[in-house]
Amino acid sequence: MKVIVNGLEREVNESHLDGALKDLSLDLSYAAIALNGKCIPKSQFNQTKITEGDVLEVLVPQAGG
Amino acid sequence: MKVIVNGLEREVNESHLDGALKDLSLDLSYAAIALNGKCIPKSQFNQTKITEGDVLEVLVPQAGG
Amino acid sequence: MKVIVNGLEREVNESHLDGALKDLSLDLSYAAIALNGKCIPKSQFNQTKITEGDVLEVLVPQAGG
Amino acid sequence: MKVIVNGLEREVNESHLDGALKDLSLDLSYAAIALNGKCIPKSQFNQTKITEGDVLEVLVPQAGG
Amino acid sequence: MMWKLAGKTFKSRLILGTAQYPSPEVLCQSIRKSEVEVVTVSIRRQNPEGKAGGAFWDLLKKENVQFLPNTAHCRSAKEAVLTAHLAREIFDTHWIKLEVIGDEESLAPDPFELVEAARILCSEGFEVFPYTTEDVVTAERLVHAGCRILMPWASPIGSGQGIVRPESLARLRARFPETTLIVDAGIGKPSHAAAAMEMGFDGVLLNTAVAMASDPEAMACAFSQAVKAGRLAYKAGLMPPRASAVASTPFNQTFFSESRPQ
Amino acid sequence: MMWKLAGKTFKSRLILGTAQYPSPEVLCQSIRKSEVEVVTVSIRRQNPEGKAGGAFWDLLKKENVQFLPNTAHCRSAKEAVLTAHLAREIFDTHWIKLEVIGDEESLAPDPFELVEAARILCSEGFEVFPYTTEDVVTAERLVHAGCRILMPWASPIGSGQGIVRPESLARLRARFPETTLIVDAGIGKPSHAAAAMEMGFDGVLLNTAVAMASDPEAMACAFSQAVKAGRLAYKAGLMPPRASAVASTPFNQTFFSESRPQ
Amino acid sequence: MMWKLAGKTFKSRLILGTAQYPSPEVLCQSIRKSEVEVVTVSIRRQNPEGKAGGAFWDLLKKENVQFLPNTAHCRSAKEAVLTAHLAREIFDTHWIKLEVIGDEESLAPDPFELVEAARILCSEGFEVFPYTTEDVVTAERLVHAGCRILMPWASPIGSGQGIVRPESLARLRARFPETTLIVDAGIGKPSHAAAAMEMGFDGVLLNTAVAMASDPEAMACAFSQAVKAGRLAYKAGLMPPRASAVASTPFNQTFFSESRPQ
Amino acid sequence: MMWKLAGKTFKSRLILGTAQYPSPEVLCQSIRKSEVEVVTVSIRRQNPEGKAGGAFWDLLKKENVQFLPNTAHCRSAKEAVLTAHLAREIFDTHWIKLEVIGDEESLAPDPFELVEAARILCSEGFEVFPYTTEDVVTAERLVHAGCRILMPWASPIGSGQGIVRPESLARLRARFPETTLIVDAGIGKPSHAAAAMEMGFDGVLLNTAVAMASDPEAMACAFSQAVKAGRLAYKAGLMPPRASAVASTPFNQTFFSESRPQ
Repeated sequence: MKVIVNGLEREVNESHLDGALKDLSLDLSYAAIALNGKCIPKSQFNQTKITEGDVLEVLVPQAGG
Repeated sequence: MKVIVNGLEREVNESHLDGALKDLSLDLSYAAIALNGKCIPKSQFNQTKITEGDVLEVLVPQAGG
Repeated sequence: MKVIVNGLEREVNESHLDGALKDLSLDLSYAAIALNGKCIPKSQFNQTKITEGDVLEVLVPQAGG
Repeated sequence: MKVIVNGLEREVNESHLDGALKDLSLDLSYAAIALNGKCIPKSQFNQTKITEGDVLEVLVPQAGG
Repeated sequence: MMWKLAGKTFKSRLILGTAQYPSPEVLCQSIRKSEVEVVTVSIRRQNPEGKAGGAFWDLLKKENVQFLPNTAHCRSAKEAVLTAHLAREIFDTHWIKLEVIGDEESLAPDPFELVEAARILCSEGFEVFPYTTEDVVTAERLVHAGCRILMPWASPIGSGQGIVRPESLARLRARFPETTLIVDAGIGKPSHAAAAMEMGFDGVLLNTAVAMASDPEAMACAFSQAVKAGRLAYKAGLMPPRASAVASTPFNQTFFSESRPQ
Repeated sequence: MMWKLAGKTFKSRLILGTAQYPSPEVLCQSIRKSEVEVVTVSIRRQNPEGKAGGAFWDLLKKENVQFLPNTAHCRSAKEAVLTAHLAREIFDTHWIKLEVIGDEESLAPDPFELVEAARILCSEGFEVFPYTTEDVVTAERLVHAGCRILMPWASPIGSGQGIVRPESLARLRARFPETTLIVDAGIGKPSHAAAAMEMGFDGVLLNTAVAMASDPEAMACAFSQAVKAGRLAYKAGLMPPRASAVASTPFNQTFFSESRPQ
Repeated sequence: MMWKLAGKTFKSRLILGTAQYPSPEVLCQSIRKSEVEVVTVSIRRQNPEGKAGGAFWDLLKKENVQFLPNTAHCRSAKEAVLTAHLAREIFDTHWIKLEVIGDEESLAPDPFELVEAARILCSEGFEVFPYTTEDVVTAERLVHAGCRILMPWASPIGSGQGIVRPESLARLRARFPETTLIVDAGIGKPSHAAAAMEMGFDGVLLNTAVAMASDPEAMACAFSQAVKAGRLAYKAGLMPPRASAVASTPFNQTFFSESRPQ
Repeated sequence: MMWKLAGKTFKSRLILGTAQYPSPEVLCQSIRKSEVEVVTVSIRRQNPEGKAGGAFWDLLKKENVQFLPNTAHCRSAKEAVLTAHLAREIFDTHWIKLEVIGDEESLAPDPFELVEAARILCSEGFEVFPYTTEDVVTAERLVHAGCRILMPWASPIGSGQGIVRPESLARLRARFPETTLIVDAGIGKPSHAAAAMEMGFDGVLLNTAVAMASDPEAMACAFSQAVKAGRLAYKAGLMPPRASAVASTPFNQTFFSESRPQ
């Protein structure tokens, strides 16, 4: 199904977040995930369902003032 | 019955505001009345009921910055 | 003889200042004259001698702050 | 004879500065001397004459901003 | 040249407070002499002996000026809204100088309660003159709530310190070109009032600086002139300040110019 | 109310410079409209074609104002004294605005040459208006040299920065109560002029701020009004600024006063 | 001498931003040389090619400093709260520098959304470091919402103008003696940082002034020293400024004292 | 990194006055702790009982610092020259801090007598450290008289007001790049000292701000650190202040950037 990852449309065919992320082969060592505007702690990746059109944000550290 | 007028306890035996004000013999030429924290326009004096313990405020003009 | 008038070399053959100024056909209505760094009042034009190489300044009004 | 030392009249009977200073039994270790408004270097104490009414200033170190 | 303020037109851009004058007579004289057309007033409890407004009000009414009642000393939207309703009754005007104080020491406005009160009063048809800080965000919310007018402070009420943050007031002017901006609070001298007008502010409101002057009437005239001067200068196009000196008298033809490099 | 300046009396305390105007007509209009009675002028070499003062002078003479010639661009007492003599011939006045510039970049006065020139010119009967800094020692020497007038700068000539050191100018006013003090140089806005008058200065001299305005005539009037307002405020007794806020509207009787501690 | 900040103790009262450095190496050098122990960071979307934090993060982690993630560019409580949650995941800390911008031009905080976000985040156990103005009412609401720390601005972010309103910051310090106060935004020079500490502020947060210096490492050390100097001066009891001059060298015994009145 | 001052080299750019300390012990501690290498001293008449310098001098000599005697309270070139001669005898140095006071109230220098005294003392081989104003013309004359060093004031002696006219001091620095410039008088806080160094001044001289601190020793160290910080910042290239805000955290990749225009 189609989901938006960091503003780009991507194809994933996984029902849950953990699978989807692996599918997207993202390096999650220092990342945090938001699904449809809600932060999903790592511990809940496997219980979090993914549906068509979901909006995924993958955030990483950055310099800041 | 007892009502509070400008912070002072006063005795009035009128059921409505217009009577009560006359009873209190106040000069209302430039005054405005608040009953229990609500401003009562002159037009509604006669329909506004007065009950025991009501709080009446009689306001007049004052210099201001 | 040669004299410097407002920084420019001019030819005059008059021995005194009043003659020289006429010779130079200057409009002196609002002017003041300095000869060799000294202000010469109008009244002394006729007694003031002119010699070769003298430096004459002719000043007039100007806007000022 | 009478001399003024630091604003006070003192009696000395010496013709030269070195003698006068000893006479006044002053501790000159860190001092500088002015005679009649002129600074006298130590080396010239013995050649400097003293006369009646001379003004002597004896200055020493002081804290300063 | 006339000033369109909340749908009415006035000649004078000076609004005068009516508090702290030595007497009602001096107050009225000050108003007349300075040709002020709008004055601020307040409300208070009637004295026990039941007399109406006192000498103050009897005299002031005769000056036929526009009244701008205030909600001085209110510290919540609730108190301010009630005071506004009562003031509308007393002064028969929907104009209200909305003051909601958030800090007793500096008499700074409370942005949160102020915006809430403005929202309510604007919705009830009041013409709200909100006393506010120079904070742009608060200003935006007041305009969003329906205010056509903003009254940022120059410095704390009654302090007479003048405009302590010209650049902030200038930013407000630039950011709200369509809004009527009046400097209120802290003006202590006519030069402060002139400075506000030179920045393009539409008017100035002050009280203490006239009331506490040795000669309030004369001071009121001085302020009136200064406001006119500032407005005139604003329209006449002020020269921009320059970092360094620029001679005004032309140099070229001075007689000793040769002897020295230009 | 009249201003006694160097033995003459004037209504206006604004002295206007005549340089840098778009045209002599605009200059004369500005003088007339602002009711200025004293203007500064300068001298320059006659143009080679021998024409006298040019349009400028023909028009300006008709305004029958008091002329105050300056010694602009002079950098020594010698140059300034000669210029003063020539100016007295041309303008038939013993008034002289004594400028001796010590620094081309800031056009700051040269205290040393200025005092020397003042000494000479005062001894020759000139009424010397010395353009000086706010330095008290220099001021004392100028007064000692015979000056009845001092003209400290507000900020560099033509910079329009206004009064950058109010406390220094205030100290000069306090230290020379008998001397006529005029702020000259650096005034850029009417509010600056009003501020100088509020400090007790006797007058204000400016040129660039009017000449370089988009509408010089209107700006001249604005300055004239601001000078009047400042003077009026000075006489009317300004309120002293206060460190913190003081409410103007009385608090005692507001109806919610019980609910809150006084 | 140690600084108790949000339950932890630190030697340095300087908090350094990590943005805009010429390179991650220069950033890390600056941190090490200045002995800074707390740095601010931010979060962004992962680059498409899926690389984690980039060189920046790999190097910065090794400095074992306390991270203070910010919610830069958020303009609503909602955005700020989500960003805080994500930052807590990434940096494994409940510290959050809460920024809610209300005005793009001045990057001024939005008091309304800021207080709302602070309320939520404090209730969720975050240690909130709110970037705020010097407005006392907003400060009170932030403390009321649970903030133990306030971070008022000295002047606009990245402007380097220093403390433009010392009296307002001084009032904040006086009004919130129990609250940790850190000046954040607008510090451009070590003297600005020292001035903040002299006023009794607990710490200083800056980024641009070090990152944009020609030599960031040296500048970081200069700021570190200045913060120490300012703190030391605050503890050592600064002399109060005096209106007029007071000679330091004693006068009594100078030898020419007779000739002149004391 | 070392400071070449009048032919000698020093580590510290802080010069400390020795007056008004609670005791000579505290003075010496302050010197030692702050690693100051140059101190100012003065001369006075010997007490009648003929004792030399008193405890002050016995202790101070042991600190083996360079002495810079002053001519405090002198009001003419004549008095200053005599004092310099006597000081050279006492302190065995040709260094002299030349002070010629022209105004008792502000303790402002007398430019006229100062330049005269400088001319004489320079001709006699003294290393003259002239206490002067920020007036460029006076500075030029002092340099012309032979001074390699200038010591402009920040504000009146002992007032602790700091640098009231930064732009004037900055102009002096720009105009005399080859001259050693030391800010002397009016420094009240370490941030003032840091600010002077950030402007490129070579050193700072102060007395009251340390002597009158509750803990002079600690305050001396604070000043020493601030001077170092200011110098380091000057060398490290300060960021220029900017008129408006500039975000430090990069905006591009924040996750909500789509939803809002860049």
